[in-house]
Amino acid sequence: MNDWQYRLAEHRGALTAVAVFVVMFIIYTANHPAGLTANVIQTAANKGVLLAFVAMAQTMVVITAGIDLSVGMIFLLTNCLASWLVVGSPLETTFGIVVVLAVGALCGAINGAIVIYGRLQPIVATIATGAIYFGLALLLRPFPGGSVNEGLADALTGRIFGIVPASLVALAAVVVLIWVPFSRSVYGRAAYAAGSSETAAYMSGMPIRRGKLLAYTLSGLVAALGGLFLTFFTYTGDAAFASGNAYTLFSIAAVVLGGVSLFGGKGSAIGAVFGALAFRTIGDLLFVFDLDPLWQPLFQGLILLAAISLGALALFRVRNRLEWFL
Amino acid sequence: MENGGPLFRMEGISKRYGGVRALENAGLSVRAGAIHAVLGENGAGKSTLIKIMAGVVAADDGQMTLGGQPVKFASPAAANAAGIACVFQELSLIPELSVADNIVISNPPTRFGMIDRKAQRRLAEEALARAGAADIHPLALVKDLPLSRKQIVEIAKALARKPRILILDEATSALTAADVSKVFAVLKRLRAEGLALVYISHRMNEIAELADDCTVFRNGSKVASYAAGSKSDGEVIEMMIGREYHSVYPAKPSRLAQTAPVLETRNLSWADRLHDISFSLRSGEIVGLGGLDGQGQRDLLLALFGVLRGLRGTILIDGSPISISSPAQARRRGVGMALIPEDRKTEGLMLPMTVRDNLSLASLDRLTRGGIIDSAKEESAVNQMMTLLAIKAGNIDAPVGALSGGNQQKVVIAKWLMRQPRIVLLNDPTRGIDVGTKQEIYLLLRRLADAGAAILFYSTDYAELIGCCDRVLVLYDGAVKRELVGAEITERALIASALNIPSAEPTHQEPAQ
Amino acid sequence: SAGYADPEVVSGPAAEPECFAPWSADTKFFKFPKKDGPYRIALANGYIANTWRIQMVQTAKAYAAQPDVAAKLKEFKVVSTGEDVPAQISAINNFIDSGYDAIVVNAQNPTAFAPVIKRAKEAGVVLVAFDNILDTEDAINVNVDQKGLGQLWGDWLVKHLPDGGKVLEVRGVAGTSVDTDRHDGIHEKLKASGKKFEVVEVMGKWDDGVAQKVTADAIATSGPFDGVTGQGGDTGIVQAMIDAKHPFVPFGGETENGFRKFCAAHAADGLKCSSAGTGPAQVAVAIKTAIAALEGQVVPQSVKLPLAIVEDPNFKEGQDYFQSESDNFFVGNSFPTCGINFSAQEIMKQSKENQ
Amino acid sequence: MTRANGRKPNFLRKLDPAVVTAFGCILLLLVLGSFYSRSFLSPEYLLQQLKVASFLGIIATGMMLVILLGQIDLSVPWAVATGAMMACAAAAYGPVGTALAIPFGILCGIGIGLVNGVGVAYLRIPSMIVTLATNAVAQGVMVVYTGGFSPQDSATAAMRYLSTGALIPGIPNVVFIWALVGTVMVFLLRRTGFGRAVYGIGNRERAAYLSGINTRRIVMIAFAASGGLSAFGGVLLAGYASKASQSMGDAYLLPAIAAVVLGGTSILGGRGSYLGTVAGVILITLLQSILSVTQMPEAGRQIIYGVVIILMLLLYGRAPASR
Ligand SMILES: Nc1ncnc2c1ncn2[C@@H]1O[C@H](COP(=O)(O)OP(=O)(O)OP(=O)(O)O)[C@@H](O)[C@H]1O
Ligand SMILES: Nc1ncnc2c1ncn2[C@@H]1O[C@H](COP(=O)(O)OP(=O)(O)OP(=O)(O)O)[C@@H](O)[C@H]1O
Ligand SMILES: [Mg+2]
Ligand SMILES: [Mg+2]
Repeated sequence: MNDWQYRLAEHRGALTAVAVFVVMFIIYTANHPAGLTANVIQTAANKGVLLAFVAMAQTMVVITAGIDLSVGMIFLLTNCLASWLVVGSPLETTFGIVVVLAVGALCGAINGAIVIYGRLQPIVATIATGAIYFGLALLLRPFPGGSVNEGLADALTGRIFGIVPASLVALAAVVVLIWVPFSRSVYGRAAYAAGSSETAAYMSGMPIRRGKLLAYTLSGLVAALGGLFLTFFTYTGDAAFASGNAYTLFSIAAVVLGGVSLFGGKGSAIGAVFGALAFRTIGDLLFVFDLDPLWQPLFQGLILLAAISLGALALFRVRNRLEWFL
Repeated sequence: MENGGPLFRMEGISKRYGGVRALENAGLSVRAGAIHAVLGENGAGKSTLIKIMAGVVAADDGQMTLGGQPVKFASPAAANAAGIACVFQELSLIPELSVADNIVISNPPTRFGMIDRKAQRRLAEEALARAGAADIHPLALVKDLPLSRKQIVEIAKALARKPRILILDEATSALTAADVSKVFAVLKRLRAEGLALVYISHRMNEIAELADDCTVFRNGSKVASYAAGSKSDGEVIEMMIGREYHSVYPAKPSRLAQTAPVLETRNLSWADRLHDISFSLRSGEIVGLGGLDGQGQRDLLLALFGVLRGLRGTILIDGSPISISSPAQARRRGVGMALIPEDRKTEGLMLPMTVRDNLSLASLDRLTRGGIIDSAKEESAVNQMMTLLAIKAGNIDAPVGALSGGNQQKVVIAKWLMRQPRIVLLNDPTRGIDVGTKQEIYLLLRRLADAGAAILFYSTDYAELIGCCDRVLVLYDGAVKRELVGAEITERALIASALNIPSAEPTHQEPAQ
Repeated sequence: SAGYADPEVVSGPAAEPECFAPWSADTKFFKFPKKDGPYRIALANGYIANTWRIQMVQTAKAYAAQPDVAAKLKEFKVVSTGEDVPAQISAINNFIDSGYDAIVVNAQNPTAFAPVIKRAKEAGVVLVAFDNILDTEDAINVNVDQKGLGQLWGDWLVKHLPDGGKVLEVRGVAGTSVDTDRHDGIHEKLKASGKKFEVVEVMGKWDDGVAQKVTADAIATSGPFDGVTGQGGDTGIVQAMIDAKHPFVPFGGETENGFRKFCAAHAADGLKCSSAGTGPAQVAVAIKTAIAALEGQVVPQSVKLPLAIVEDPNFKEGQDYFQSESDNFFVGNSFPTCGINFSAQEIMKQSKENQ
Repeated sequence: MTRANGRKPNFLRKLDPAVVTAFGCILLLLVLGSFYSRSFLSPEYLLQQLKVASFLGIIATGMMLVILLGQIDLSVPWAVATGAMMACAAAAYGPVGTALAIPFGILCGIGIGLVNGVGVAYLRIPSMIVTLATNAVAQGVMVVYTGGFSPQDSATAAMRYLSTGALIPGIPNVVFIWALVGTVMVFLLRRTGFGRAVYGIGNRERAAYLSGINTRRIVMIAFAASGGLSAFGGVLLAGYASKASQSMGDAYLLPAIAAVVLGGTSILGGRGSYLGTVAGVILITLLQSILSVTQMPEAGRQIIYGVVIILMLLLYGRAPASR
């Protein structure tokens, strides 16, 4: 094998996610009554970007072989907080954004600290912190309301040069400014290594605790970016339990569709972003196929089942049955 | 560099694991420019000692000095920083990362806070070249490499740290002679460059070739330190095991009964790894698989055991063709196959489960009636096996992970013997096992054969093949290149055929078809 | 599809004043520019997986299929987007982009739709919200008086507990405006009575199972109670009372068929009920309003739906409740003033024939 | 040699400190609760909690089986609802339907579990995502079914009897059912080859496979059992509420996971005892109940719920230190 084959193999998961997304999106726009217009893309982008942020947050934890079942609640909590703080003059708005992001990062760091220093299993630890974050969100917004700096919100959910959805640009910026430096840093590598084999990473003298803590913290930060965008998109804060849970579960689906291994150590946030966009497109397909409303949830479920089963095709290439077991 | 005085010294080191005393007032002193061999039975405390040295484990008691200064390592990273690099017995590679990532892992080159991939690649290539493994692609994922290659990468990784003290804990256990000699060349060069090396191995010939100083451990304490060559192998072994020691290998039967083959393969091929393998295996004989590591020996064992898909050719049991598509089928009545797998920690045992649970796992079908375990039957079967193989465990309900490596390996073997298999496949079963235990295993194999079992035995250790086997099939590139019988099995013949070069000694025997 | 002017704000009364009743005296009236039919109308539903919503979607389909309504419709499309608000917003955006004339929405969140309301307005699309309505003056709301409902139940308890007493209040889903409004309504009336009421609150999530469990807990730890009010999951609440052998007491609750069956059966034992609410059929009123608006008729910005109220001792089998139908079925599907009158059987029959 | 140890009764030898602490926490909760109201210690309240806990207990039993394998089952919500709805629906088909209602409901759950099992064991898809997808599919099927067929959704007399009846006065039948399910589970885990295989696979599936265990079949059976038990929980819940409804399973997913883990079962598989799960179930049920009757805003309840779980886990649920 030469270099590019290794590189291709490294990114196979993400590339598959891109391909799945592109195919679905083409089917969607080809059948959309309005066709491929800037509006249609903007609508899809705004919806997709929210899940993309949450999925990116989930990815950071998943690569450490963890799972964050509180990510949807951090998303809600920061949304509720933003609906109080991200208003007013540019200075106040900026301050609000900083506080919201800091709170998100803090939530992530708390998860990380409990998992790393408390040595609790991530899945239960985050079920519990999820309840706490939801409680806080509910304190902030006992019922939906609040407001946001609408100028900023419109700018970030609108279009640049009338064509490019601003939210996509923001997403790309976050990938470039947060994900790429993280994944290429020593700590990012420690997070990957800890996910792949924690003992080996420890014996190799890697800074696994700091790497994992950073991963959890950045995960909270990115979830908060999602919460911020939710506020921009809806102009309000809403502590909706069901919606927080839905985002958590969707983020897991997106991460898997994006080729990130739930066993840790493998995959990238870029794959997860496309996984999220693909997952969202499943929902969009409802528009273009004239389905009986009662059949829609079943249709969505079946497409999801089919999409994840695609991964099983690789099974037929396995010649050594031991490879089934990791 | 301090001349004469020890570079690193540890004294009065004690370490307990719960009730288990791993080290008691142990010590070691290593000097620059020398290779220090540490010997001892399984569980003697060698690994624990070097783990303390490398900052992986904290000692309960004792002092360490480096270049005369007292030191304490809070973590492997701290030991690294002090110039101590370690190749651990349980590999410390990250499976999902590439070879290059792994090699520079503890101190990657960075630019603007991000890892500089070009520089990393360069460093990795250098380190691989130094370890004599320039053929390993730096972008390959570690998990895709065979164990022997992983060990080399592990060595390259240690080298890339430019250590002052390099520790190798059974670092060559999975390597074949060819690889070992490459590694030895590297180690000798490092010694010449003034490094201090600590070398742990159960292979006496390696120690004879490399060591300048030796220290023997038994039961967690130092028994003796001496200059290499000042004691005979016999003396050393007696120090290690604390009793008298006789020839390692049991006598082979002079003449094998020509019974019908129990297992036969015809033109067995798989993917591009196995090519037209045909051989037969009779009851009562021990047939070795030789050759360089990675020439398809493991694949052959797995193929016979029903693990590989898409197998071509025929497998015959007692003369009739049979299809085996899972270990469950391989072990069933009428076939009676058993496989002692390569890696006991991931393929042979459930470390946290008890000795009892592990031992009965392969025989659950026989120990249950209507799905319910017959406890009395289980307990007697388990105790019988513990006695038969002299497994040292506090209690049959102790977790198997708390046994020493050698005893763990015995558990893996015992678990299959419980089924009284007719065909036993062994995948390098003595790797990292001390001489005493090895000897017990050799005896056991011969006893099994005498009792009518047919044994197919892969080993990376030529001496073992020579000592134990009635016949040896030498594999090269997935095909049987040569069959050596009886007196033909010599180190020279093995190496020559392993390298697929025409043997210096002509044989009358046709190579296996 | 763009190019429509804003609705003209006119003075009342509305086209069918009986049906399109204004929310309050200062409610504005809209007159949209008349548009030629037949129309393309979409229903943007959120969550679907409960009986209320399923029944609602079935009713919407049934209404759209009625001959006189069908004649006015070129297309009627329903999409359910789940619990996720942004997905519902995007659905509405997509309907706007696809040129639908009117969009009927059961909003997952009353305040989150400001941007999309703006877009609908710009595109000249008529937006009608019902059930969970929108916090805006720019869309038409078909409104249930949630607080009024709470007041009704509060009054009922005050009337039946002349000396005050201990009341169990089983609330809905925390953080929703419906829950808050109903809760406020109840407490307003209890407080206004001047009598001494002690209220034990638990969250029943409008779900029979949850409500039953928390009621059982409340009875075991804080009971017995002199009166009960439940926002939903009322069948479960009564079931818990029966299980705990709690005496039957006055009850202000919703319109589930199961609840009404209990009320009818145990009225004599003290289960004096006020059962009120608006069933899923309000979707039909919303569609009717949308069509009226498209036809250029005057409609109020905020339509006040009549509550379907049945109080003890007026529970009649076959009219107020249906002994053989599902407990989960929501009764109160007729809005006679709007000419909308679905009986339980009709909705069920419609759906069976559909298969 | 302490072979004699092997003779000690299993439950004594395997008594896990985590389980003991979990039971300690239960007592502590009750004592704290009794400061709020004396009735927290009343037999009626305790029996009532045991009854409510039984539903979670039965569902958590299936979850534990799956977690012991190192997997997870996120399809609980709609497996519960499907079991309940299908059992009630069956009752519409005459006396035969009524008689077969309970097994039919359970069978539907087993069907969902089988899909999960095939996905996990044979297609090697991570359980977290297969079960998420089957949950969505089950929801879809139930929506179609409810809307299209307007099924009967009231529980049969037998279902009601199982949940609310009391064969022995004072003690609800459902508690006995949980005890029965629990006993079978303990027997299965401790005394059968299946149980050994479950622990073996949970520790290292590769080694179990090479030992000749048909690991895929065991995994599939475990998922089927989990689906079946969820559905059975749903059937009983329908009996408790006298009817089935779509959302009845939502409240059981996270508590089931939390209960199993609070009971000392490792989420990574291969380690845990059923007694622990019993403790975990009771803990979660009590905590939810105490929080629901204390008059505090929902936000406060959520926060306390989360904090208490974290504290309890920190008390005894920590992984061993690495060095
Ligand atoms: N983590 C541990 N927990 C409990 N006991 C341990 C642990 N590590 C080592 N021991 C005990 O310490 C003793 C020494 O172990 P050590 O690994 O140092 O032996 P060793 O000489 O390396 O053996 P081998 O030749 O098999 O590698 C063993 O008997 C073992 O029982
Ligand atoms: N986590 C642990 N808990 C208990 N005992 C342990 C642990 N880790 C190691 N040991 C003990 O340490 C001893 C040796 O451990 P180690 O892992 O070094 O064995 P090993 O070096 O693999 O053995 P071998 O050299 O035979 O391969 C064993 O006796 C084992 O019981
Ligand atoms: Mg060792
Ligand atoms: Mg060792």
